[in-house]
Amino acid sequence: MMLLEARNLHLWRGETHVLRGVSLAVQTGQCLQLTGPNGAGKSSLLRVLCGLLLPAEGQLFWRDLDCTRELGPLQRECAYLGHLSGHKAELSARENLAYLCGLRRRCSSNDLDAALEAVGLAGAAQHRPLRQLSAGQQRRVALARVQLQRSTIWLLDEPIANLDIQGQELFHRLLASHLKDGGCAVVATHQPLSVSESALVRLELQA
Amino acid sequence: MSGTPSLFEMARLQMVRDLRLALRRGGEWLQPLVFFLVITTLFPLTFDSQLSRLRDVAPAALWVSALLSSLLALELLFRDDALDGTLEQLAVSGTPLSWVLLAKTAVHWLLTGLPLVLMAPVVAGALGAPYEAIPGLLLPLALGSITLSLIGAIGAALTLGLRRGGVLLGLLTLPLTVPVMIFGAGASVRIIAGQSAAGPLYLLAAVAVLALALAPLAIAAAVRINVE
Amino acid sequence: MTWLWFHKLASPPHFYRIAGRWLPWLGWSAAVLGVTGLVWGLVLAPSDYQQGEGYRILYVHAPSAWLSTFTYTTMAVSAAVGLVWRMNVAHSVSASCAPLGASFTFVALATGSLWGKPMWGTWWEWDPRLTSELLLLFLYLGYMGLRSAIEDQTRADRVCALLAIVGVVNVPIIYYSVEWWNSLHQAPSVMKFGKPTMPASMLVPLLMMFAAGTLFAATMVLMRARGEILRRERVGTWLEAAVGESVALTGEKR
Amino acid sequence: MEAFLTWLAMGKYALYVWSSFGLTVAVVLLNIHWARRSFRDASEVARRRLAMRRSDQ
Repeated sequence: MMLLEARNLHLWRGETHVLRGVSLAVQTGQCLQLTGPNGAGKSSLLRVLCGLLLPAEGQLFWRDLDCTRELGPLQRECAYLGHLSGHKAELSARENLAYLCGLRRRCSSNDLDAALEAVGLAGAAQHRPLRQLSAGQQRRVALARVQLQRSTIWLLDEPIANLDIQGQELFHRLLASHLKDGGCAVVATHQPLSVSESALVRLELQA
Repeated sequence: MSGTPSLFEMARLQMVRDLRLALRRGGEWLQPLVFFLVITTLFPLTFDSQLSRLRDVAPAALWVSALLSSLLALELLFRDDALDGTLEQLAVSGTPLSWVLLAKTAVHWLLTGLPLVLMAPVVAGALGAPYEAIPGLLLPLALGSITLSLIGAIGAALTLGLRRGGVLLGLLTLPLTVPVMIFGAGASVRIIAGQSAAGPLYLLAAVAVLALALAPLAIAAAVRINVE
Repeated sequence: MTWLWFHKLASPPHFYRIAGRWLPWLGWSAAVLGVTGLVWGLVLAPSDYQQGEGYRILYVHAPSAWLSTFTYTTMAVSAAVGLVWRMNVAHSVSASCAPLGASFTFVALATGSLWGKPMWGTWWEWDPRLTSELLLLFLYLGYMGLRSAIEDQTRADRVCALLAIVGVVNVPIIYYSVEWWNSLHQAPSVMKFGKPTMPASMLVPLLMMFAAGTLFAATMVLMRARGEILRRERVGTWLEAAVGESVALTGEKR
Repeated sequence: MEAFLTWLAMGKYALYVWSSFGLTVAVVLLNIHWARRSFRDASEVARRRLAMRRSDQ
């Protein structure tokens, strides 16, 4: 089933023509890998797909409905992980998650426990302010948030950056189970993704 | 979708989180209140320490100082959340942005507006207002501070992400606060003079209701544009 | 039929061509009306029984005051159209209104003060109309300050459009609150030029000046808007012809 | 000539009336200049963008 489709996206940032007629389609259970040199517009494309950035031209479809102007349906089912984590350093992992996920769907404390343990953050670490966690651990909290939001589509910008080996394995496991449950994803990364060939779609953006 | 939280749960989540953040950041939220005291003490120093004469300038001192202190605190209202990506997540989450940002502005009002309203009568007494008039001053200041927070929040959202937003925030919002200042100070003058302030109070309440209804829409639209 | 007209105007090349064709007509009719209005007002119109010749300042003060609010409303309406239908043409028109509106608000203030000096004996009087004009000037300056503070064109358009809409909602409230505030202090106000019946010889030049002012404003806004459309146009193949033609228009040697 | 002088005097309001009209005319001319300059600058920006696009292809 066709989930996300974009047709002929154009975007300018200042004088540079960042997106030049980009089109893509993502089916259920598929993962689209965005590659391309820095500045080719990978981040901009992701931000357009999640409705943060309005394209100058082009259309977006979610479940075959035109959502270029009315992004509600798409945004309610999408989880976006960009360069900014969206977390507060003064708050603990649990407080951050309870806030960001709680706004979308009710999260009980067991949901929080399960999500944080799944990313290898257990016991006292869950309650310490994020400031005291390492960059890798904070990245895992972000992965926990994406997973806990139970969104149909994941839009991830360099999710594997500053993750150690176990962290990367953890990410591949989370992505695989998400795709298996009928979700889909658009991931901007150069590392290989452990996704079966049938489920992987590639899109190369030129500079 | 039994899972989606009700509006009140969202508001509670947002307010609890913001209050917890403000209290964890130490006395940062106290600064505008001290600023308010500093400004009001300038009036006797620069005008006249004679209480009977100071009474004439007391309403102006109260309202101008309340406005400036409220604006001071507003500049940071959205800045931190913009820098660390929280606004981004809110804009992407599909939750009603104007409602969540209204809750955020309500927290700002609780931390800045309300304390100002509670401190102002005491300050008014120091500025020569007769003691029996002091309780009466609470109502206009409460109504006025709600509108000041909302209009200031529109300014803060519009100047989000600008290098020197502070001055521009003042320039954008001050003309918009003129009705509140006129009706608010008008009511305070009559209260201090012991007359009935029904007229200006009703107008002040009308402006507050208008701001409560329309401001969140402008705030959400401005944040969506500036979070690009 | 009207929807088609609105839709055609939304396309930049179309608006650019139509505005280009209208500009000379608007400009010259504004000039003709303006000159005749001025001459009539200054020379032929009788002097006022109360204020003698001083009232002639009315012929520039009233149109400027009208232009200041008319331009702000146009700015806000085109801003709203631009935001709702995401039309660059509307944003271009809205961006073109601010400098014109601000300068005529300043003229209204200056001529009001110049008119006030002989009447009230002071350069500035907290008269409700003058005070509201002053606040409108602050709104314009705020708008222009915000526009210059944002680099990215599309973002500046949309944020300033929002400010214009918030502003236009507040303008009547500000005007009313200033009137209410004035009723408390009863400042003497000679600006009440709503005389019961203004003789035709006085009224006609005034109406001509209003018309000339509005036509002038339209000319200036459309001229600037055509430029703003070029500045925002990225892909249009019509750009080649337009830019070539503008070279001829502005006589650039390059 | 004499009538012209009395007209010029504007009944002892000459300073105010003439400075008002002078200021208005000045602002009108200033706006015309601004508008033309803004149009010229904008077409310059468009011309530069065209040149850049031609060199890209």
